[in-house]
Order: sequence, then structure tokens, then C-alpha cells
Amino acid sequence: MKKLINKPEDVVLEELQGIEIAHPDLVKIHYDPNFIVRADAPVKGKVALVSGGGSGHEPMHGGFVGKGMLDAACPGAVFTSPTPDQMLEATKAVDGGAGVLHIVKNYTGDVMNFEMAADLAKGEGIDVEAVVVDDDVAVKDSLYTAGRRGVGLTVLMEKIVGAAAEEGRSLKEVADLARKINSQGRSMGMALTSCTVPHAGKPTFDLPEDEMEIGIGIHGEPGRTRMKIKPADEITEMLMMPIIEDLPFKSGDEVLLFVNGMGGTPLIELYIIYRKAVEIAEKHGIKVVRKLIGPYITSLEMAGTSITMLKMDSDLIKLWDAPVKTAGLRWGI
Amino acid sequence: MKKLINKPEDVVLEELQGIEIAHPDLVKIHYDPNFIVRADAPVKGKVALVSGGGSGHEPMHGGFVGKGMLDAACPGAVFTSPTPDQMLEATKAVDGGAGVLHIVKNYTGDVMNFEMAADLAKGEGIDVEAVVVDDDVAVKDSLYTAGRRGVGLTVLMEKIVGAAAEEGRSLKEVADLARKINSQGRSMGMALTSCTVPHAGKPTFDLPEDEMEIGIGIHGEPGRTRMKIKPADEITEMLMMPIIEDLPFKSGDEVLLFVNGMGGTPLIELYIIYRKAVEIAEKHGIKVVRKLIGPYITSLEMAGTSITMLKMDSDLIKLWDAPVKTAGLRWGI
Amino acid sequence: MTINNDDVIKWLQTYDQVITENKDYLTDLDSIIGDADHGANMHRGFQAVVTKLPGVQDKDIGSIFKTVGMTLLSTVGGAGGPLYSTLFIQAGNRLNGKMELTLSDWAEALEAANNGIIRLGKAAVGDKTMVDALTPAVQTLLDASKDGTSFEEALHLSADAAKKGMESTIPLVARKGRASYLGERSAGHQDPGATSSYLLLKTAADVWTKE
Amino acid sequence: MTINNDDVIKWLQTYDQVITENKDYLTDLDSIIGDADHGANMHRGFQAVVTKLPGVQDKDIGSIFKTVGMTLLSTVGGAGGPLYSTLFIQAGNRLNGKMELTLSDWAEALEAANNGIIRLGKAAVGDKTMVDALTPAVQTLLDASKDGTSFEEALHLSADAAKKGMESTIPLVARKGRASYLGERSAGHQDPGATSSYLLLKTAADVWTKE
Ligand SMILES: Nc1ncnc2c1ncn2[C@@H]1O[C@H](COP(=O)(O)OP(=O)(O)O)[C@@H](O)[C@H]1O
Ligand SMILES: Nc1ncnc2c1ncn2[C@@H]1O[C@H](COP(=O)(O)OP(=O)(O)O)[C@@H](O)[C@H]1O
Ligand SMILES: [Mg+2]
Ligand SMILES: [Mg+2]
Ligand SMILES: [Mg+2]
Ligand SMILES: [Mg+2]
Repeated sequence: MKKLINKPEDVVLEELQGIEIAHPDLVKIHYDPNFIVRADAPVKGKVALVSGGGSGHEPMHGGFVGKGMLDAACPGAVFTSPTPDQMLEATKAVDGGAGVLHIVKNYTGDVMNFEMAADLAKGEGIDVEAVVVDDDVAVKDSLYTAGRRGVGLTVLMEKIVGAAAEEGRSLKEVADLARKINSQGRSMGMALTSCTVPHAGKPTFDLPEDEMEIGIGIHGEPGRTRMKIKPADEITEMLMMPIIEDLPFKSGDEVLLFVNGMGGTPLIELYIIYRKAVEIAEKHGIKVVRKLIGPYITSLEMAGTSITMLKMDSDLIKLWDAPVKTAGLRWGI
Repeated sequence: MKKLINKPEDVVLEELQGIEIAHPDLVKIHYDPNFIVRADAPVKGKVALVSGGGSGHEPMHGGFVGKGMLDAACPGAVFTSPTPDQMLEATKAVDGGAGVLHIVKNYTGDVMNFEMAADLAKGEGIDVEAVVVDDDVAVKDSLYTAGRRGVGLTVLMEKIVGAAAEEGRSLKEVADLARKINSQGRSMGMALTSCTVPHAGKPTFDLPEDEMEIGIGIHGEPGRTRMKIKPADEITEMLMMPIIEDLPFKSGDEVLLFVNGMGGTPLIELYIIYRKAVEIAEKHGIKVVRKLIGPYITSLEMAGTSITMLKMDSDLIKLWDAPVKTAGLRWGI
Repeated sequence: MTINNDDVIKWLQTYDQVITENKDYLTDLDSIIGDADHGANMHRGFQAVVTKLPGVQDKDIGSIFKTVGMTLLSTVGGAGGPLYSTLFIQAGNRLNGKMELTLSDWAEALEAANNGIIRLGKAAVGDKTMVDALTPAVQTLLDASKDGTSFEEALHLSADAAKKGMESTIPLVARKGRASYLGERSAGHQDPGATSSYLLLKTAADVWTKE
Repeated sequence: MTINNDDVIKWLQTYDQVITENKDYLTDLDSIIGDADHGANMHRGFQAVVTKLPGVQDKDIGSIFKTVGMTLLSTVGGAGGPLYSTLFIQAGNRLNGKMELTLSDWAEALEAANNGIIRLGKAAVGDKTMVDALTPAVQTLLDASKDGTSFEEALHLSADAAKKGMESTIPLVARKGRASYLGERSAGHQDPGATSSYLLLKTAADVWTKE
């Protein structure tokens, strides 16, 4: 296992310590239970946004805490949903009296733990709503699965909904907006290499030198199909088409196109993917009006990419463009 | 070779096409010869900054073109210095009448090509100064080598000197500032894995599962020593101590600490390194007053990190904090 | 035979050791059809549990179980955390105030535990989860407690039933949890949660029937 | 024997093929002590050169050389670009207006080329660069042109001298270029630029002495 870490069991703690020293202007860290809150939390009268999930997806979620985005993030162990006590304490720490929105990625563990936390928080008199993100078209959504995973759309939702909360919208408005985003965004990912969970010490899956996994999630889980590596343009097509067909995105739609790196893929490759993705979108009459390119929702050191498309309208565009000041995303301030 | 590319010979062209579509608000791309300029170039009356180097270090340099940083970047083939014609055309395209500063990393090829370009530009009546960055303490600086390499400090120099130019300082002032930064900054890097140059098709060096290279540069060249992998804290110490001792940084110094990812190393590990680096700095009485953490000067998909420390003063701090709006670094606007 | 709170403590401590020994095995199983953390998750949880046990060793068995459940809830995370937490809390509710367990107490406690898991996770037998190991074990215990089988014998029978249930997950296509994302590719691999559940019952049989 | 501009064109076209065949070999050498691009760089440059040759094939040899030099300057990049560009431009200056080359023209042109490289790159013999291959080859040509050796013979001798010079780089510790960063670790490996320079002279000997 080749990692710049000390002991596997200290990875999350030491990362939090690093974030604490690096960004005192943006966030405060609470240990045991672990959570990250905005430096100025709680913000009186503002709906607070709490998200969380396993660690190993950095900058998500901790890197998205700050003005214009999340109020708190709860990091679990690597790839392991955090626990209800973390979420409860984070919820209490950021509640500014206008209620708290939980942004939950659709994994059995995350959903169960956040539900328990929401029940506990409601028991303490806090107004809590939860929104589940499930944008991954690689997973067939049916009665016979845990449903679709929450992946790249989470980042876009946290930014846009964060701006709406900052604007002073109500908990109901903010939650409805989040659900609207979930209904308008789709993602699909692929991997060239597996990642290695520090505790496991070896790659989660073995992938021969000439093969790739299509339809992976963000936890190093194998995808739905394995095949020979293809040129970037073909791979982009294999990710874009299921996204376009699923919603479906239609001619005339305006979208935000997000080309994400899985952690081990350099930026130079993401621009090559972006170029082709825009070409494919345009061929279908879809207009790319906003973009995000980079490693924002990662899977440790996995090499690979995911693409997310979100249908935009003037409200979403305005909220996307609104100032944000976090360690992971920043503009306008 | 596991890469999200089409043909090796098209990598740089397609990357430029991606950047062109992605960032029309920030940059314009010129093809054949290839260079990237600010969307609003030339800026009348402002000293223009031109840098460049081999591709494969993204976001450097193209991602640093924009308000408050570079006016132009010349991308060569992967890991290959660009050619004088690119630099000459870029210099002409951004000259706003106040002169042009070439920021050159100290590699035989970069230095020779930029020198030729400067001579040609001067021949066309443009006021050109060049500053060579050579901050890599892993390389013994002596009459018997090509001297130290230019690595992480380049990013900091481009930001700070870019802010000075934006402020309206003269070519001489800007060049002197760049030389001062070069004299006050030091870097050192290490790799856990080799990168693969697309044309070469296989890793530049082979590194067994339990070994690392210390003292690598940014071109996949092997380092000065190879050894068994150590815990992150020890690695941090092995990078920090030569940096501190070389300048030397002294008790009471205020510094900018830059923990850079080499392209394949995820952010979670960089925070673990940052945490220890600050601890070591503080043990030596050195105060970290500014920081940068992330993959800003990379070596394709290489896993590894480099640390840069730059001694700061109030002028440097003010310039570092000044607004910058590029694809790779952005704040304040 | 009855089981007292010392026996329960011993069972939990031994299970912690069993998990430690099987950490890599459970993680390997989870690597194939999940996210490679089930061993580390269970290990983190039960390491925390054993530090809590001295504080509750004299309490009634219900309290011990609920302390275990609360500890797991705040240390395990993932899907396994709430599910194993529910197992212990539901069983603990059924065992409130008890200083000793009979076979029927044990059978009914595990039945409540399994029902709690099914309520929370909505998995049925055949979905390739821990429910596949627990359900037949519970049924065996309920049957045994009715037909007069000895507690010792019943413990072994329930471990055997859990083992068969665990093995029955191998050919299944997962319909719950992370493995369901794999679709058909999940078939051919044993479920990690069913494995840790089998080990829990196996440890009870081993620890409680040592003469 | 003299060499005319057709021969020069043929030499350059053949060198392009030689580089194509040796692209991976040169890159492998550069992987060990450099940055794994020398093969790709030379290949890119001479591919561009051959497209330019039809436009200058009737010009004097000096013009052909200078066109090659300018083309390399804008296509190769790296250290190799300016150095090989200088080689052709300096030699071209010496061959201005010539439609034919004698042995002494060739010797003096390569001497000017090598001196240009040394001026630009500041490398001396023994620094583990292309200068180690070119210098003995130039000396051999100069000697041959004085002592009446035939052009054919001199071409073979110069290729042999370049080969020895190239091989002499193996044990050296690099003091110039990228390989110098490796310090002692650069010893034991052949310099890629010395290798491409040897191939240039070897190709001249092969192409120009075919009966
Ligand atoms: N809905 C569910 N109902 C019952 N058991 C489940 C359910 N989802 C997952 N499990 C069990 O949890 C196990 C995985 O636990 P663990 O790896 O700790 O959590 P995660 O899947 O969140 O990484 C699976 O092997 C399965 O037995
Ligand atoms: N200062 C120098 N003088 C002469 N030759 C040099 C010098 N520096 C490098 N070289 C030659 O250039 C070769 C490397 O060329 P190339 O790989 O194309 O460029 P780069 O080193 O920039 O990647 C070396 O093998 C060496 O022969
Ligand atoms: Mg998990
Ligand atoms: Mg090079
Ligand atoms: Mg798991
Ligand atoms: Mg090279």
C-alpha cells in the first residue's frame, strides 16, 4: 500500500487536525464526535446545511464547509458512513433557529444513520428535513436494489442549496430546491485503477493493466462491467449517453457539466474528457452554460472520472454563480 | 498505460481545446504556435508575465493565466520545454507597453529556449526581462550540475509577482521582486510511484511496492535516493529539514507553506503532511502565516508530494492575498 | 443450563477477539462485493465495546446489551453500525432486568433482534444480507425451546443454521446494501454481514457450552 | 567523392527513419537518467523536417541545413531542440551557397556545429552529453581531411569515433542537462543525446557511402 499516511486508524483524525490548522478562517473542528462546522456557526436565522459521509472523498464534504455552502460536515471512517451522534451534535451546533437540512447520499448506511440522527434532533426540538441524493445512472433503480447511489450531483447540490440558504430562503424552500436538483441531475463514473482502503491495505479490486471498470461508485466498489480500456473519447461517450438518455436531457436544455476526477487522475486528462463531453452534449442540442472540472468528489487515489449533468434554469444559475468561500470551492469572495 | 487520453500525440492539443471551451471568460487559446493568454490581453500599461514549460504539470502554467497572475503560458509537449516561437508570439500578444517578464524554471531546455525567445523579442523592440526559478534543494547546486531545478516556488512566484504587476509596478520592480522570491523560497519533493509519459507508454522508473524516491523533480525523473516507504510524519521531516537548513529558515521567520500533490496523491494525504509540516516549522520557531494545499504543480499521475516554504514579509503577504482569478487559483473575485 | 451476565461478558469479549482474528477476512469479503470496510468497522465497534464492559458487568443482561448497542451505534457507522446496534438494543429490550438467560429468553431476544434488523433494513431472507444468517438461527432456537432441546444443543444447532444461512448467500444476487449495486456480479460471493452474524452465534455456542 | 544536395536530403530522410526506429530506444535511455522524451522529441522534429525538405531540395546545402535548424527549433523543444537546431544552423552557415560538399567542408561544418553546441550548452567533453559523441567525430574528420583519407573512409571513421564517444558516456557522472540532477546515480547509463548524435553520423556514413 503506497500512501502518505501514518497509521491507518489515524488517517481521519490527522486529516481533521490538518484541516483545523490550515483553515481556521473557514472552519472549526469538533472532535469526538467528529464534525466540521463553519467558523461563524451557528448563523442566526439562516437554514443550516449538514452533510456527511465516509472519508476518502475529499474535498467533499469537509472542504465544502463555509460561507455559501455547508454549515457542517460529518466525516466517518474511510468509506464508512458517520454515526448518528456525530450528525446530532453537528445539527445542534449549526442550528440557527431556521431549521437544518440534512443532505444524505443514498447508501444504506448513510440513510439509516442520518434518519436516526434526524429523529434524535427532532426530539430535541430542532426542525430537520432530509434530502437524499441518488444520481448515479450506473445503478438500476428498482425495488430489488438499495436504489441509486449519491455521487457527483452531491457537490452541485451543496453549492446551489448552500447559496439558497445564504440568501435567506426557508427550510421548506431549500429542501424543495434540493429535491428539484436531485430530480434534474444524473451522473456516471468509471475507473482505470482501484483505490486502496487504508485499513484493508490492498486494492479493493484487481484490474489488469489493459482493463477498466465502467459504472463505479465512489467507494472503490467494482462497477457493473469490466472491459478493455478505450480511448478517452469513447469512454466519454459511454458515460455521457446513459446520463443523457436517463433523465432524459433534451435538445434545448441548458446544463451544468461537471467532469470530476476520482483522485488519481490528473487535470490534463479531465480537460480531454470535458472537451468531448461538451461536443456530445452539443450534438444533442444540449447547451453547457456552467461547468466544474476537477477532483471534487474522489475515491482516495483511484484513477478515473465521473461526469454529472444538471439541468439548469435562471434560478439555479444565479445560485451557482453566488459567492462561495470554502477550502474546496471558492469564487466571488 | 492507464490514461484517459486518445492518442499520445494529441494530448496537449486536446487539453488546450478543453481549456478553450471551459474557460472562455478567463483565457484565449492560440494554436500553432500554442499559447494561452488572458482573455483581455494585452493589458495596456501593465507589465505582462509569461511563463511556460512542458505540459503534464497542470494546472501549472495554463491554469494560472488570468487576472492577478500570468498574462500568458506556453505549453510544450509533455515534460518538454516549449519552443522559442511560442514564447515570442506569446510575448508579443501580451505586451501592453510596460515590458514583459519571462518566468523560467531552471532546466537546460527551458532556459535555452526562453533565452532565444527573449533575444528575438528584444529584436522586435519589446522590453523583456527573465527570471530563473531554482528552488529545489534536492539538487546540489554546483558548477558541475545544471543547477537546481525550478519546482513548487514557481506557483507562488507567479501569484505574487502577478499581483505586483496588476498593481502597476514597473518591469524592474516586478523582476526584482521575482528574484527576491527566488532567493527566499526552497522546495523538496518525493514520489511513491512513477508517472508515465504518454509517448513513452510505460513508467519512467520502476519503484517496488515498498519503496519511494526522495528528491524527485516534476518530470518523472528519478530522485537522488530510493528507500523503503516511511510513515508520513517521517517523510515530512525528510522534506522539511533540508528546506529549513538550506536557506536557512530561522526562528522568527514568517513563511508561506505550500504542500503540493504530484497528481496522483489525494487531498486527504496532503492534509496529513501539512499537519506535520506545520508542527516541524513551529518547533523551529518558524511561523506559518499563509498556506497552499493541493495539486498545483504536478507530474502527470505521479503519487507523491512536494513541500515549498517561502519567507514572507508584509509586502509579499499583501500581494499573496490580492485577488486572483484563474482556473487554478482563485480568491477575492 | 442458564447464562448469567459473566457469560454474556465473556461472549462479547471473545467475539471481539474473533472479530480481530477475522478482520482481514471480513474486509476481503467486503472488498469483493462492497467497499472493503466491514472488518475494520466491526473491529472498531467491538474494541469500543470491550472498554465499556467493565462499567456494566454487574448490571442486568438487558442493560449490558443496550450498552453494547449504543456503543456500536456511535462507533461502527456504515450499514453495519445501525443494524448491529439494533440487534443488541432490541435483544436488550427483551432481556430487561434479567440476571440469567434461559433458552427461550435467548430465542425470543434474538427473534426481537432479527425483527428489528428487518424493520430497519427492510431486507428479506434471500436478499443476501445478515438476515440470511440470523433468520434460520432464530427459527432453530425457537423450535428448540419448544421441543425441549437442551440449551447447549440448541446453541450448536443455531450456529449450524447460521452457517448454512451464511453459505446460502453465496449464489444469491444481492438486493439490499452496497452489494446490490453490482447486480448479477454479486452472485458467487459470500455476504460479509452474514459472516459476522454467523461468527456471533458461533462464538456464543463455543463460549457458553465450554464445560 | 563529393556530396550533393540530393545526398543531403537522402541523409535527412533516412535519419528520420532511423529516429522512428529508435524512438523507443532513445526514450528508454532518457527514462533512466532523464524525463523519457528524447525519442518523442527527435521524432517530432524530424517528422517536421521531412515535410519541409521538398521545398528546399533544390537550394544550396547551407540553406537546407538552416531550414532543418529552424524547423527543429520550433518543433523539438527541451534541451535537444536548441542544441540540434544550433548544430544545423551553425553547419549551415559554414556551408552557405554550396551545392556540393568535400570532406573538408563537412569536417569544418561539423566543427562549427559542435562549437555552437558547446557555446550554447557550455558542456565539455566528459560531461555526459551529445558533445561526447560529436567532439571525437569532428576531430576524426578534421584529421582525415588533413592526412588525405578518402571521404568514404572518413565517414566510417567518424561514425566509429562517435560510437566510442557515445559509449564513453556510460560510466560518466553527468554534469550538464537533466541527468546531472541524479548525481552519482547517472553513472552506468548511456546518454540519450550522445546516442542520437552517433546515429546522425552513422546515418551519414551509411547513406553517403552506399555505392
Ligand atoms: N438493508 C440491509 N438489511 C440488512 N442487512 C444489510 C442491509 N444492508 C447491508 N446489510 C448488511 O451489512 C453488511 C455490510 O456492512 P458494512 O460493510 O459494515 O457497511 P457498509 O455496507 O455501509 O460499508 C452487508 O454485508 C449486509 O450483511
Ligand atoms: N548543456 C548541454 N550541452 C550539451 N548537450 C546537452 C546539454 N544538456 C542536455 N544535453 C543533451 O540533451 C539530451 C537530452 O535531450 P532531450 O531529452 O530532448 O531534452 P530534455 O533534457 O530537455 O528532456 C541529453 O541526453 C544530452 O545529450
Ligand atoms: Mg462502508
Ligand atoms: Mg524534456
Ligand atoms: Mg462495507
Ligand atoms: Mg529528455
